[in-house]
Amino acid sequence: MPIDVAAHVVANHALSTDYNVLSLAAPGLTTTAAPGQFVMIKAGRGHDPLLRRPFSIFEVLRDERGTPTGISILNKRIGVSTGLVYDARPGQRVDCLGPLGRPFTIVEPPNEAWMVAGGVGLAPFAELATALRGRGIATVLFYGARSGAELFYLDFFRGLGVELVLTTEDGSLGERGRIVAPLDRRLAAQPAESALMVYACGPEGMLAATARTAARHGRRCQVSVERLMGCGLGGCYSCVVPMRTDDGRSHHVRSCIAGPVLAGDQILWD
Amino acid sequence: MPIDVAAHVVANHALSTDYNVLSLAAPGLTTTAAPGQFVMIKAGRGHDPLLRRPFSIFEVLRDERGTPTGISILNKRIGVSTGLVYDARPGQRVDCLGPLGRPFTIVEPPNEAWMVAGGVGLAPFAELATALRGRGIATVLFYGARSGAELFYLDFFRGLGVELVLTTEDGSLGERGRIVAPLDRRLAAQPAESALMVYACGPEGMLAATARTAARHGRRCQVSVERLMGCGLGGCYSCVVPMRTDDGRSHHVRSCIAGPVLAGDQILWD
Amino acid sequence: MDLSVRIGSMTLKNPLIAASGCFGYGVEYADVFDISILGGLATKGLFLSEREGHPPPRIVETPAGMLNAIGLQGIGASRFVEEKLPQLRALGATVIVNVCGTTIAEYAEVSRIVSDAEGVAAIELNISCPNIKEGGIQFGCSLTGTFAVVDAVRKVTQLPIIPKLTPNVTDVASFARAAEEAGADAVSLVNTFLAMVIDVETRRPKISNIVGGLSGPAIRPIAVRMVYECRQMVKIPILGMGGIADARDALEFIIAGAAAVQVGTANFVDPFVWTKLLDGITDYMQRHQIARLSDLVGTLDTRTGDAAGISA
Amino acid sequence: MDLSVRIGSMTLKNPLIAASGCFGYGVEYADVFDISILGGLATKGLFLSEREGHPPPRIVETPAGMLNAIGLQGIGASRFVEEKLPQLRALGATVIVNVCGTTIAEYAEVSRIVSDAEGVAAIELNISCPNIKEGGIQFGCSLTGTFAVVDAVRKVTQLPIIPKLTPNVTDVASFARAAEEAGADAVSLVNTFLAMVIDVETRRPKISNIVGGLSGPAIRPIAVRMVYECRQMVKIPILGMGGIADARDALEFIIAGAAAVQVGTANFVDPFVWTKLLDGITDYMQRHQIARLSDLVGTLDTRTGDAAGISA
Ligand SMILES: Cc1cc2nc3c(=O)[nH]c(=O)nc-3n(C[C@H](O)[C@H](O)[C@H](O)COP(=O)(O)OP(=O)(O)OC[C@H]3O[C@@H](n4cnc5c(N)ncnc54)[C@H](O)[C@@H]3O)c2cc1C
Ligand SMILES: Cc1cc2nc3c(=O)[nH]c(=O)nc-3n(C[C@H](O)[C@H](O)[C@H](O)COP(=O)(O)OP(=O)(O)OC[C@H]3O[C@@H](n4cnc5c(N)ncnc54)[C@H](O)[C@@H]3O)c2cc1C
Ligand SMILES: Cc1cc2nc3c(=O)[nH]c(=O)nc-3n(C[C@H](O)[C@H](O)[C@H](O)COP(=O)(O)O)c2cc1C
Ligand SMILES: Cc1cc2nc3c(=O)[nH]c(=O)nc-3n(C[C@H](O)[C@H](O)[C@H](O)COP(=O)(O)O)c2cc1C
Ligand code: FES
Ligand code: FES
Repeated sequence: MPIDVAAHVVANHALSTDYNVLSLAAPGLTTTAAPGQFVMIKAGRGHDPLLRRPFSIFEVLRDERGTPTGISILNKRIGVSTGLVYDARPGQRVDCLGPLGRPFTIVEPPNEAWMVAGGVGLAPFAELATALRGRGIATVLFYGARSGAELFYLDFFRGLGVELVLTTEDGSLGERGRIVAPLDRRLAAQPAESALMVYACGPEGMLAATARTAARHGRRCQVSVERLMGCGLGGCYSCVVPMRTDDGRSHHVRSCIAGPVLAGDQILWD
Repeated sequence: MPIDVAAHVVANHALSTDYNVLSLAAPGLTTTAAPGQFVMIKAGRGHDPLLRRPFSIFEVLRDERGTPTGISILNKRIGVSTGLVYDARPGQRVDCLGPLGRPFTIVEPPNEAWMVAGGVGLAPFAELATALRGRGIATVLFYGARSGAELFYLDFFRGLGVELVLTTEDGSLGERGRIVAPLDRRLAAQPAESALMVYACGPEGMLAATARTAARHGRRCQVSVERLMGCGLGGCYSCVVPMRTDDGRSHHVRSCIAGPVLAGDQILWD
Repeated sequence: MDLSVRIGSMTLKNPLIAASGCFGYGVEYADVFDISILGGLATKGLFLSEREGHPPPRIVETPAGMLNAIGLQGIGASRFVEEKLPQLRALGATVIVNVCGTTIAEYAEVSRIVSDAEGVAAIELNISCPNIKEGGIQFGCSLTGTFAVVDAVRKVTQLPIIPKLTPNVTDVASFARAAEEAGADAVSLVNTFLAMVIDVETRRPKISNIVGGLSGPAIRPIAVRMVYECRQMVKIPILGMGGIADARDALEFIIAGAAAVQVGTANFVDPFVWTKLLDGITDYMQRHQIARLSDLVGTLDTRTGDAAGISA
Repeated sequence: MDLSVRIGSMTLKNPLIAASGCFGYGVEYADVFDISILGGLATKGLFLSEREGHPPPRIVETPAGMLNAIGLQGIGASRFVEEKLPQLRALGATVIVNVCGTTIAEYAEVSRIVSDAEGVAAIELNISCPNIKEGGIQFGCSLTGTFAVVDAVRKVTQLPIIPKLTPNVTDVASFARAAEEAGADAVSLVNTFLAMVIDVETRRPKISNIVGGLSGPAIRPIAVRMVYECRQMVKIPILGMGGIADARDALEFIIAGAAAVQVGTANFVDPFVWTKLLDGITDYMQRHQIARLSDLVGTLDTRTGDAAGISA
């Protein structure tokens, strides 16, 4: 049961010239939010920009008593609305519709959980890691970015006891190259009898590679896909992902209500 | 030679639930500004609202050395853009094009100057009064509003040595009724040989009444008209006012470049 | 206060209809708000068989609007009747089925199937989808084609028939007239404006179908003008739409001549827009002492002169 | 880098033209910026005699657009030639005269007068003004009328003739074709979309003329589509316009098939937009290693498939 909250900006922390974390006071919104769910945000007034934009719930904010007071989003500026989110001032109003979509399915011990993040794809993993570690699950974060300056919140994950495997395209931090390489090696080294779930979020290409790699090693993989979304509620059919049906046909699935978290091995990656 | 300045809000003083004074840092803009001129302002980003809106230059802001640093505008919230101006936050960017239009023609002693303002029509008179008093001209401000709570900057004008004649529609301050009534009486009482210029700014109806009254008493009257303006530079022909030509025909004059200050007795008031 | 709207044998409790393709099959919104508060809802366009629609990207945002080329992905008439209609009935929705066809025979067949089913209030004939070659636009852009489709469907159903007109024509009112002469109970307008957006960096269209349909506030002033033109031309009710985002917008269409209004794109921006629209219209009627909404329809005052002074 | 554009005998130093009715007579902007940096400027529409135009209000803002019904207020052809043209020559402007008429004879006569004058580079035939009954729209909405006007003007002038097309038709490309067959050197499109805005409190139109022409970013996606359609239909150059506000928008039109672009409403919002457009286009050509702007015209890549993945 999503609600629409006229949230107010409580803080805006710039992480880089492209990335920021926007904290929003949105009481009520987060009472049912689960890791992997998203919100539809309207940062500007007027009709330009017109549509809301989807953002993963990065952190659930809580007061000293632990009651949820709002959310934060990890934003990467790539255009109009992410630009507005980057420039948002404390006190400013940001309409926030959610929580929306199918969350990650959280495994139980003795499963291990491997999270694979590319760039801003880190967003859903802060809450997921918290949930996983809360269940005492051994958790690894494979996290790749363009450079070390764009690898964020590392101490947060370390603090949770999450093992970090980092890659950067320029080699400035961790291994040089793409994140799928160390994932592949580690999957190969993993004993077959161990139980394991792969979670992935990031650019389309990285998701495809991760899903294929996991499948090749016979591992289950949940991917959170990114599609242009007009409504976030199943109304417009803009967000479809081609998926394999049980009878082997291809079917356009609405990623806003069937996803954003989908089974990696059922997506027909082009 | 108008310029376009990406001005920043330095202060926003709310005067009432409808009125505010917005101070803008706009170096360069005001070097040539004269009383009665206006600026075209774009308060929002994006294409909605699309067009700029015209605002009189209320005050020329100066640093301690007296060099102009920007302007303030007296804003009355009646719609989208005046709403944005009312809600503007310090630091926010407001595009500011100007100075534009024909200013008031300032009389010389022994002329007296009578300024007639209705509501937000007060805006151009702060700078005009300063200029007039600087020349030692006896100046009266006839100022009408809905109620006493909407009569602003009275001390400012008193401080300049401007005589105030006030009216309110609810009688809460000054004489009850419209401002043209006391103007009419005072014009009737004024010795015929005295030299006098009437300046008026406010709602269309008040301007028409003032112009007619001044004419009936044989007094010159400069009115600052308010028209919907698309460009403020003579490009769109949206802002026209029907005026009498020398050969007695009616002609649509562009009030943004021929005005906003026009000769009251040449306008064809409908 | 009476907000009801009569369209042929169908009565809507209020003039607010969720526009086709912008509200899924309706059931998607059941856990967002109580959809029985709507005057009605138009389903996603339905052909005889299932369709997968166009590959993504299917939408792109434009200034105060959006472009879409979904390609009428849908489950087809029979599955709709079996899977969705019962739920919609249970939810208390007034269902208007948006009927598509690639041939006149298909329009008639789909119409027959939904007419036989229980719980369908009216048929909206989509002869105006700009996004697929066989989207009926060939009927929607020809007067004889429009007449022929309505005439054929008229023979197979007792339900109110509401052809949905395309704005991509020189004289939309003549199409409304053709529909009326063929026995339509009302007309819906406007569908989307054929448009395109180019990614200048890649020099490719922004949506896979190259061209798409423009909707949203951007088109509202054109749509209002078209409703006004049709109002002069036909007697049957007009379901007006195109960019309605708030009560003022809806009232514009009603004053221009729309008996009811549909809202599409605005439902994407704010799925809770419906109560705001309802409250705004009710408040307006109170302020202006209008007892029956029907008394407001087409009451635009076009006497010139007074319109002049802006201070008015 | 070569930004020049050839249109018949006229060469523009760059593709940026101030759109008719949005730049006064050009002289108004002389003390705002150096108007000789423009590729060209189209004057306010000119009839044989002076016109006072419609009473105010003449414009109203709409979402990402504006509605106007100025009513072609203007000083007439002869006064323009005497009073404005000499100044424009002195300012180094490339002048395109926007010619209006209530009869074919008037189009021809106005064209003759401006052709005889010194300093006119081309004639833009306004057969598409939606705002006045006698605004030539009766010619612009009929293929034979379009042909007849161009044909008549062709006989009285050596100047490039550029009919300006209305978007308020089903198939704009067929009008471009008719103009080409009649001997036009280029076509301009689009003029404004017939539209209306209602003040719901007074139930009156927001502008005195009841209906007006919609312009601005709101219409851009429709205009781009129309330019693209015309590009497939005619060989003569297309002057594209409709909602251009920045370099990206202008490039969209050029990639869709426009040899040059006109900018109207955006000049109201920002009279200094011209240098921004010029810089943006130059920067784009550098980044994409395009030496001649003409190499970019109509280079839209419509191969489908790849367009799919949004991450692309
Ligand atoms: C479920 C979900 C969760 C998301 N979570 C986050 C998040 O936590 N943080 C975050 O920063 N972003 C997130 N995104 C992506 C974010 O929604 C887009 O970056 C945003 O919509 C872009 O809007 P804009 O107005 O800034 O860009 P626009 O100005 O609309 O577009 C700029 C350019 O980017 C392209 N573009 C637009 N949207 C996308 C997209 N989704 N993927 C790829 N290219 C696109 C456009 O085609 C255009 O070329 C998420 C997306 C989804 C679907
Ligand atoms: C030369 C000049 C100087 C001005 N100086 C000031 C000033 O110093 N302070 C100030 O507060 N205002 C001033 N105005 C008026 C101001 O420009 C308008 O109030 C403003 O444009 C309204 O914009 P909006 O977006 O808030 O209203 P919109 O949302 O555009 O319109 C709201 C409603 O108000 C009506 N409206 C819009 N503009 C006007 C207008 N000019 N007159 C009457 N009704 C209108 C519209 O038709 C609509 O019904 C001035 C106008 C001019 C021409
Ligand atoms: C994503 C999307 C899908 C649409 N699908 C359909 C459809 O299947 N059938 C139809 O008749 N109209 C369809 N339309 C058109 C809308 O019903 C409506 O006519 C148009 O969007 C204008 O209204 P609006 O501006 O309120 O959205 C669709 C519009 C959008 C935006
Ligand atoms: C206020 C105004 C006046 C116009 N006057 C004319 C005119 O006299 N002749 C003409 O051919 N087009 C006229 N137009 C149309 C523009 O030249 C242009 O075709 C249209 O506005 C679309 O471009 P834009 O969106 O960049 O404004 C006018 C447009 C506006 C907004
Ligand atoms: S975003 Fe609208 S259906 Fe998924
Ligand atoms: S506002 Fe454009 S001509 Fe005056």
